[in-house]
Amino acid sequence: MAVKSIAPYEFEQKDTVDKFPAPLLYIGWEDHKMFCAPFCAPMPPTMKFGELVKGALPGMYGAHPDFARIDWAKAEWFMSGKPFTPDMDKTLAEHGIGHKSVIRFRTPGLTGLSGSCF
Amino acid sequence: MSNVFIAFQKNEDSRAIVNAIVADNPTAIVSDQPAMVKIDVPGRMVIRKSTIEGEIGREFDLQEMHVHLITLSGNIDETDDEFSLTWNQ
Amino acid sequence: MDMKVNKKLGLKERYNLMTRDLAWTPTYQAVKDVFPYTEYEGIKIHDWDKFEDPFRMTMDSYWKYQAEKERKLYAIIDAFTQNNGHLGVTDARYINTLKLFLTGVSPLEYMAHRGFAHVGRQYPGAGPRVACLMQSLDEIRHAQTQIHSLSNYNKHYNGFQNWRHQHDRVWYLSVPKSFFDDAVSAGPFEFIVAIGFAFEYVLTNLLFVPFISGAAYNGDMGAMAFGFSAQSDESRHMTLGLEVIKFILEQDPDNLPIVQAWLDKWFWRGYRVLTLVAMMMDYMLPKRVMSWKEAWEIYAEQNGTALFNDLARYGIKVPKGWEQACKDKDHLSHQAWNVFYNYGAAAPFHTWAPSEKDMEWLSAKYPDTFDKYYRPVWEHYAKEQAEGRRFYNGTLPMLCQVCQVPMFFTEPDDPTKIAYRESEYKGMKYHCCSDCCKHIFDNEPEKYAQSWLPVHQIYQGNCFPADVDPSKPDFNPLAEVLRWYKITQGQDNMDFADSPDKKNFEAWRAQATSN
Amino acid sequence: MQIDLRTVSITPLRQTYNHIAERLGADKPASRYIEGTMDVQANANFHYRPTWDPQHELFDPRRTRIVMQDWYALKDPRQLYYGTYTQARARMQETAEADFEFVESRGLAERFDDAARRTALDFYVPLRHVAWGANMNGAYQCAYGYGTAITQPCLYAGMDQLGIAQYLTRLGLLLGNQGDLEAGKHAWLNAPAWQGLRRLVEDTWVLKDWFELFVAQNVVQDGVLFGLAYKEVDQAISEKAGPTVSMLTRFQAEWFQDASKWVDAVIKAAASESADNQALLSQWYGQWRARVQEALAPVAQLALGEQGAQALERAVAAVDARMVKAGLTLSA
Repeated sequence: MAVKSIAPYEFEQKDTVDKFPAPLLYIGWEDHKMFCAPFCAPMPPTMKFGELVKGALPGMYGAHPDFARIDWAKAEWFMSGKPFTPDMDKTLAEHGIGHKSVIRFRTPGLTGLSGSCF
Repeated sequence: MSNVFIAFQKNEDSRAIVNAIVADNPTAIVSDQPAMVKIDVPGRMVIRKSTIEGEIGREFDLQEMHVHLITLSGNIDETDDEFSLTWNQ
Repeated sequence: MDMKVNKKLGLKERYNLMTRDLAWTPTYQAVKDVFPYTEYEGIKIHDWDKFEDPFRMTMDSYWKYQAEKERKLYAIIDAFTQNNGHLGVTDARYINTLKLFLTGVSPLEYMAHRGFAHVGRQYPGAGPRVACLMQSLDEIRHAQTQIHSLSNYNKHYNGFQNWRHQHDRVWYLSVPKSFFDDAVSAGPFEFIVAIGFAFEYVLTNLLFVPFISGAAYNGDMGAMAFGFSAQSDESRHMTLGLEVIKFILEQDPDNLPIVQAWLDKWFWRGYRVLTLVAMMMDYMLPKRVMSWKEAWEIYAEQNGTALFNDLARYGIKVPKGWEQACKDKDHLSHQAWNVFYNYGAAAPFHTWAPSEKDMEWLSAKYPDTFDKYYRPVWEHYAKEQAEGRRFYNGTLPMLCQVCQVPMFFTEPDDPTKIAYRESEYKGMKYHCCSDCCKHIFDNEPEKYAQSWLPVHQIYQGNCFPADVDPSKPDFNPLAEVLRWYKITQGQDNMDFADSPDKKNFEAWRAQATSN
Repeated sequence: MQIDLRTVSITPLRQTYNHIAERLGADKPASRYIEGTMDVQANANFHYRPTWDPQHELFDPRRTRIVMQDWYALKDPRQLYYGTYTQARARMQETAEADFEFVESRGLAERFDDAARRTALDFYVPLRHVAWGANMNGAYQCAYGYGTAITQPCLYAGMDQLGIAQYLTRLGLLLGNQGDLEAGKHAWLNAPAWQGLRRLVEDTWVLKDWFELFVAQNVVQDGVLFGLAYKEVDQAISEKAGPTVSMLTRFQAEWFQDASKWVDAVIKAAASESADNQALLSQWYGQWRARVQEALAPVAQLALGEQGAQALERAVAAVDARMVKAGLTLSA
């Protein structure tokens, strides 16, 4: 189906990558809804995955008591819902992470405040 | 059978309207809520001009109800003498 | 001449002469040039005269009754203002619901006014035209009575003063704004199914009745007056919505699938907007009339079921998202309030964690879910706050491309798992919060690819004041966004506990009880 | 505990909404008209283009060739917002109701002079369709215009026209019967005298530029027609047969006074904005003035016979004078 309109109805997409300082990355921590929704942030494609984990995530998620307890070696990662194993030394681009990609991570054994997934 | 309902702001006129509805609809269920009163009737509700006039002691145009109405539910039919709400099922 | 034959025209006959008999089919101009917007949606109308007028009100009665309502309403507003009625509300937390109302809802009333003027010009049928124009007139009434009623609150509390500016810019206000923009930018038939039926008939009871009843319960006669007075017009609007949908369905069997698709879409779009109402009812009212769940059961489940049973004779089915919405009723308000608690620094109203007493009520109203899923986070926040670490989320959230709500909604059968849905359009990924929003996106990607998503706009650099230089080392993007929102840090936002509103309210109330 | 809230004396934090204070140049209390009108329309960050007009935004100043720095300069001198609007009209309708009631209860309609009755029915009854056309146009201006200051009174005027159509219908039913409404509609659709006017009304229905439509409808057509119908024709009938028709059309006569105040203010503000606006408005005025005059000539004659032409001249001259005063230039 398509929009029904009286005249041609084609506009530029509002959020093409060229309009941002860097491609947008969405990122969510499973079972930790204290952070009410996944985050959205521009991340350079040249950023190493390890830099994302060590550099960016603490600022985003550090307020949660579980965060300090994460064993990153056990973390499970998903891209668009499918499991993948990141290489901390490779860049986001090398992982195929591009504009508006969504990644999630699960930290087994950590299920939020009193196990409530918050 | 599903209920039709109507709700009014609580005031002197609507007191009379509610009394009239209860008189004309024996199965009416009246529920009082803060500042409003809601009346549910299974299937069909009828509001009669003549009954309201009896309650209120003066001529009453059914369109005056608009001043006090809060909400309603059901298919409407309106004549000079009667206003009804119905579900067809 | 026999004058007596005229005397007893019935209501319907008289009304016909006063409305549709005034119209004629143009011959000097082509009908399609006079009414150019009626065909492109694919709706087939064969006989506009088959439309049943809902309420047969002529302009003279309209002026008479509406003026009476206005006189009463403004008398109450004046009295409320003169008596410092705002100090009589239960607690200053309550006033935050009014801020949400003025910034989120009143601008929609105005959009409804313009939208109904548009369709009230465009329908070739005289009956619906007149009814739509009357509704257009009512809707500007609602916008204005709300602006006027809340004007006195604006004089004494923060968060009302920039409602116009904020409605078009602030992140969560894009939820109601995009909802109405979506409806008005659709064709005239979709508009009336969206607003007249799906929103007015199926959903507005949930907005107005419990909320306004709640206002009364919390001692706010001003809001009660405008709310109930608006609602008295609403019954006319709801009836118009119902009559229009029956009319469209009766005109041609080909209309059914189109209308059903719109119902699926607009039930869901409206339901998503009501997220704000859910949290208002359960978390923002100091005294509550009923829970969101109870209101949902009365006004959506019972009444909606009656309505859809009635429409079943046309082949109409309960909207697609209905079942999920019913499942969500135990979770929606808790999850939503957490969003605002998270981002309380970026909203022009105050947020707070529920008190122990509030939680007792929530636990009693939501016995299956509150203690299990939601109490821990509120207790955690309270503890953090007591230790001087009130939690504020500093990173911007991912938004749904369609409803524009931060992606907090969980899977229908698992309240612990956030739902993610992904689509691709013209080589770009698009994300939605639910099957229904994804479905809406996939049907009309050209439309939703245009969405002005607040978070993306911030990252594009479109949400800073003109005097800002982002290349300067001391550039603080979030502070600049707040400036652009015209939110005064520490005054309009942040936790209620530390707000000037709370302090002022207490001081003013103290003045009333001692010298 | 009884709290007497009236005893509390509070210094307000602010006097009005910020966008209003900016317009007033100071934080001071604002009228309900101002708070309920200024900047009420959204003007930024529309999410989707309308499917019915993809070339424009939902609200878009480019739907007219008139250009304003600030569309809220087009204020309504009557300061009508919904509350004052409905209360003003309620007062007028109360008078009208009393007049209709008086005419009916005293049997004035039955005793009315038959020739005058015929003229009144033949002339006023088809005008209910003209008012219907004006109602369509009021809705158009409100829907596609820019800024609440102008779109709001456009809808009010459109709804007033619906009310006027309904009063004319009642006039027809009171002086005549349902058959006279049918005959009036038949004349409207077929009689040569009405076709110029009907063509004019239908032509205004396809105008795209809402401000040009304002000139065509509210300035010229209303201006000339109401002058003709509720001054000239009314006076002529009164002279012959007494004030019965004047009573039944009092609403229209009062409304015309009221609406003209607003229309003149709008034209004055738009024309004084720029030479381009002034030229365009003058040009539109000239064009529509010619069309309206031509369309109304046979109608004026129908009501007034030989006197019709002069009466029409006077009605046109009155609008000319208003427009000159509002700053327009009349074409030769």
